[in-house]
Amino acid sequence: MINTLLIGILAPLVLGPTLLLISPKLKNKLGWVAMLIPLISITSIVKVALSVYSHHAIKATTMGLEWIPNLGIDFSFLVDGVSLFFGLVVSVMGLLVVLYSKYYLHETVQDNGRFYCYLMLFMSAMLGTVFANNLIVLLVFWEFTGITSFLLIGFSHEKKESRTGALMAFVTTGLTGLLLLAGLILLTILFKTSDFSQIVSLIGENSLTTIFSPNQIPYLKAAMALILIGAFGKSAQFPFQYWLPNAMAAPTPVSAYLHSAAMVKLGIFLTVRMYPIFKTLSGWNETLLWVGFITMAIGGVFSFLSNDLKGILAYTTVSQLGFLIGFYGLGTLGLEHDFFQILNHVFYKGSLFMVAGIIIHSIGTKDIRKIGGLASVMPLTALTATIAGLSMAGIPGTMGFISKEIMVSKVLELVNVNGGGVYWIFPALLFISAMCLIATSLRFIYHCFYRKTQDGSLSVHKPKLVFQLPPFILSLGALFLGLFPESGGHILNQLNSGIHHVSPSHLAIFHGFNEPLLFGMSIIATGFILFAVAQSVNWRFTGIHKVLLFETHFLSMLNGIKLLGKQIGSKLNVDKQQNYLAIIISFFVISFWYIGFSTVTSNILPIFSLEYLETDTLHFVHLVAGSLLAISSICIIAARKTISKFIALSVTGFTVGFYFMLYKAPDLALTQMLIEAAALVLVLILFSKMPKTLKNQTDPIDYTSSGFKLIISIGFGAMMTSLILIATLPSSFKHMGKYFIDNTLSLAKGSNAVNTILVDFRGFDTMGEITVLVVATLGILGMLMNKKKSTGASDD
Amino acid sequence: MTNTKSHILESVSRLIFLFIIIFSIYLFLKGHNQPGGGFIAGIAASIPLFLLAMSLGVSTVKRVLKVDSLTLAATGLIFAYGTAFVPTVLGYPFLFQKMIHTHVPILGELHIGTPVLFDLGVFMVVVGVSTKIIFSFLDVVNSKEKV
Amino acid sequence: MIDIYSLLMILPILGLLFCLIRIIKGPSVFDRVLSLDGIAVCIVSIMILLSMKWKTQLYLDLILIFCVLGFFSTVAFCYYLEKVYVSEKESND
Amino acid sequence: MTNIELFLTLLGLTFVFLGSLGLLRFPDIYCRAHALTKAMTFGIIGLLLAYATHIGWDEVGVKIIVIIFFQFTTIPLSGHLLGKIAFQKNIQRWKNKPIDDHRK
Repeated sequence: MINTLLIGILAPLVLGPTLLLISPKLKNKLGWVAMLIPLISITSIVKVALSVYSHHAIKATTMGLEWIPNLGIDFSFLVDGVSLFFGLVVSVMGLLVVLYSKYYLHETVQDNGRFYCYLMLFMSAMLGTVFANNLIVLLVFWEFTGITSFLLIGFSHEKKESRTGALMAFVTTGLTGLLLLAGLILLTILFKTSDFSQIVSLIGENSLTTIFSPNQIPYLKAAMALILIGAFGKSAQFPFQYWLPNAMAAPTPVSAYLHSAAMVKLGIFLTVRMYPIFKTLSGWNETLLWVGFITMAIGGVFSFLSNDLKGILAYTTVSQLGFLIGFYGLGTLGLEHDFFQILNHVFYKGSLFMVAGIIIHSIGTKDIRKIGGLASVMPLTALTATIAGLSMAGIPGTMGFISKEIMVSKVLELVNVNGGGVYWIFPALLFISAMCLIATSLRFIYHCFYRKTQDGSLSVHKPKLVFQLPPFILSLGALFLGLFPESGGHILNQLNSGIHHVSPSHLAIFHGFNEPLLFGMSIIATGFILFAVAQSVNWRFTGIHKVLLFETHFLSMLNGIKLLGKQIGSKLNVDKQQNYLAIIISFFVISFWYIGFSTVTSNILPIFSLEYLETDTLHFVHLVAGSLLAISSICIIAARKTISKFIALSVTGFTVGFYFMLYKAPDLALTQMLIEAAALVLVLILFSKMPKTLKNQTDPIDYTSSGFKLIISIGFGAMMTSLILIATLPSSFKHMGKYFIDNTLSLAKGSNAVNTILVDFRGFDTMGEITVLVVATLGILGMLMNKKKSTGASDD
Repeated sequence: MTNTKSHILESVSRLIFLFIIIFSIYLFLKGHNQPGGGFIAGIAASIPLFLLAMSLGVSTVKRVLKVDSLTLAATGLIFAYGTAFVPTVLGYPFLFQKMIHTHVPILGELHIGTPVLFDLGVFMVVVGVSTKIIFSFLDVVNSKEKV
Repeated sequence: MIDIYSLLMILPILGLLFCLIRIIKGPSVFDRVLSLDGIAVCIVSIMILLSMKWKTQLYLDLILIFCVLGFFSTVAFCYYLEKVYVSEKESND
Repeated sequence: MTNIELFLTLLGLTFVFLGSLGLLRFPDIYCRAHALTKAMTFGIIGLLLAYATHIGWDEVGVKIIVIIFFQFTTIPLSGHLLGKIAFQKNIQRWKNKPIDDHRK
């Protein structure tokens, strides 16, 4: 079964780029070919679902391949109600979006091959995240969605705001993704396994406090917090909700897919996934409740205030996501019909985005105040918009009403369970956001379609019928499930029966006269009144004040970091090359002595005892060589002319080569001597060209002042000597050489251990080294090439 | 400043060029058992090239070398990567060194192995790299008047 | 500890000493280059004595490379001096 | 330590020593060049021959011949090169006449 699932998940990943290759050939027919890929995924997911589905319940099965065995990470996937639901939503929506974008991106857009490729990559990333069982695999795909969403949002990269939108989305989701990684790793450490299903089976029914000792609970809380931040970042919850409206710069099919059905749902998916683990941990429900309901309120109010067509939809999405996260906050009262809520949002938000796309496609402007009277031009879209709009508003007869109904009853239940008090805030927030939602959806329907055209200048061309089909299908789904909820509810309950262990209550349009119905009706009434009031004042007050928008703070933070970088940079870079060398060496010296004294003093001391130096094998020639070395290195400093310095330098080279011979290391001596000669040649050639006096540029600190050089050189010398002495300490390190010398003959069949190491044991390093050598030469040639070109112009 | 060329230097460098190259190949071949090896032989081979370049000028050495030294380095890389990846194709682990003990008619018992190929790659890379760098610097130095 | 070879080593060591003195005193740069070659030869002679003492052939290649490199660095220095050297007399007039 | 070996090593070493002594004592660059390079070559060749007899000709003979060949060609050449360039850069030759006690 694993390979059908793998096909489903990885088919878009593999076939996506091929679309890129074949796009120039079949110009606008690429859409049809692109539609095949989501079909493959759908069929494979359905096949896997059927294989897993037995006697009315989805049996959670894991399947996987070996990936990194010694870290215990394997490429394993979990197929259960949650992943199947999300997988199907993602792939079906993918199919509809590809069909829709086939007409949206008419053939003038030459790089629609690129668009489809990114879309497919995104789809495979989503499927991978949704089905992932291993936490690390989950994160890998999670970040992959981040990257592909960056590519998709910034698709029309010539426009400035799409670039900033893409950047903002990427930075936010990326950073929160990092926190998520930290959380997941913490979880893996605590549970000593990175396999999700094992963790769940480990916990079983008992609460976390019983499994873990009290001092581990804070770590669990930290892991929970980090994972939640990751989820909130992805689903644009309260502190991070600024990136979603800015991501509207993406082409509309992308926002229809990413920002209604797929990417923003990842946060919710993660909450559902982590629910069995953290549900008994205190603080889980409260955070979800608070963050969810606050986001809902903010989203509702902001959507009421904004004018841009897609902006309105973006803020309604933010509020709806808050609604869903908040609903999970009520988890203690049993997870019922959560999939019903999510499906509701997918249907109406997807169709609304596509409707907006059609409007923009045919008129060209986004500002709602300029649009009007489109009903006559595109009646089908007008109908779709009304149904979807009403479902968003939650008017009876649509799916939205039922999900609101469930939410209201749950919130009221929560209130009297916890005995009022602070808990009254949640119904209040729900009331405000629902009211604003109703007003905005009515405005959206009325302004765009049924009022007379505002300014006649806009040329309206009639969209093709097939173009209006996908949103119509979605809104039909919303209407159908709204009128006959029980049929859909039955299937959905099987999906989530695996995890939630709660027998869901009966879904129906009408639950009889009770408090939730009254509350719902009052919301709808106030919504209509708000709409009428706003209509009378002709929506002049709209427009959100700059300080409320979080994105302004985000952008100013980014610029702040850039400025900081400039200042630090200007301090550090110096003009004279020697100073760079001085900085590097002084860094080594300082860091060595700091580390040396703080940690290693204990076993540094035997160096100075010197008793372990084998003095018996010392021959007086060693002393001669040592003194020669000392004298010639003093000559290097003492000599005035550079040429004499070189001569003294090569004398030291010869003596060091001699030293290696004294200690019976012919290979080393050979290498030392040859490198010495080659380096000498290079330096002499260069120096014969070097201008006599280097122009001394001004620098913040004059690194080459003799005092400074003195200190660094003494420090460096002392560092080197102590390093060597530490290395030759008999006790300090286990000698690795013994291993090589012992079996150089047996394994590598060569008695010269030095060479066998180079070529055989550590062949991989040598391969790396020679590649570095060649790359370095290319670098040098590069410098020389443009030096030759530039000397013609400026003879510096 | 008379740019007198020392004829003795030219003739001597021409003479010992061959001997040092032979010596470096000798160093290369015995590398596995006695001191030597690809890297050392590489530089030992590039020393006479430098000598020729300094005495007879870079153009003559380029003529002697016939092939551009960077391509030499590139072939060296191919050799090294070849010996690394070919075993994986044949089913052995990555970088697997095979020893062959054959009896060659003239030379008698021959113990040759894939490390020699790898070493040859290293040898070529080192020669190619050092000569390329030194020659390009020599070109820059000789081509322009004093800065 | 003193056997014939270590006794004989005194001579090249003295030679080394003289070359060192010449490097320090050496009026012109050429003397220094010359003494560099001298040092190389003295070191080679010590090496030969040592490998005689240890009775190994291991260091023969090293001796050869030392000679070649001694010569090579002298050639490199001459190449450099030919291009750059300005004797004090010319420089101060 | 057969005495032929001893004789050769002593010969070689004295020449190496004399070469460096010449380097120290001679007045100008040209004499020093001659002293050093010529004497040292002969010294090294003597030493190498002694080494060959010590280790045994059959084992090490060929290599020694090659090394001697190299020594023979390269070391005097460095002397020549230096002399030539010193002359080019017209380093002053040693002017004053040799000391002659009788003449005075």
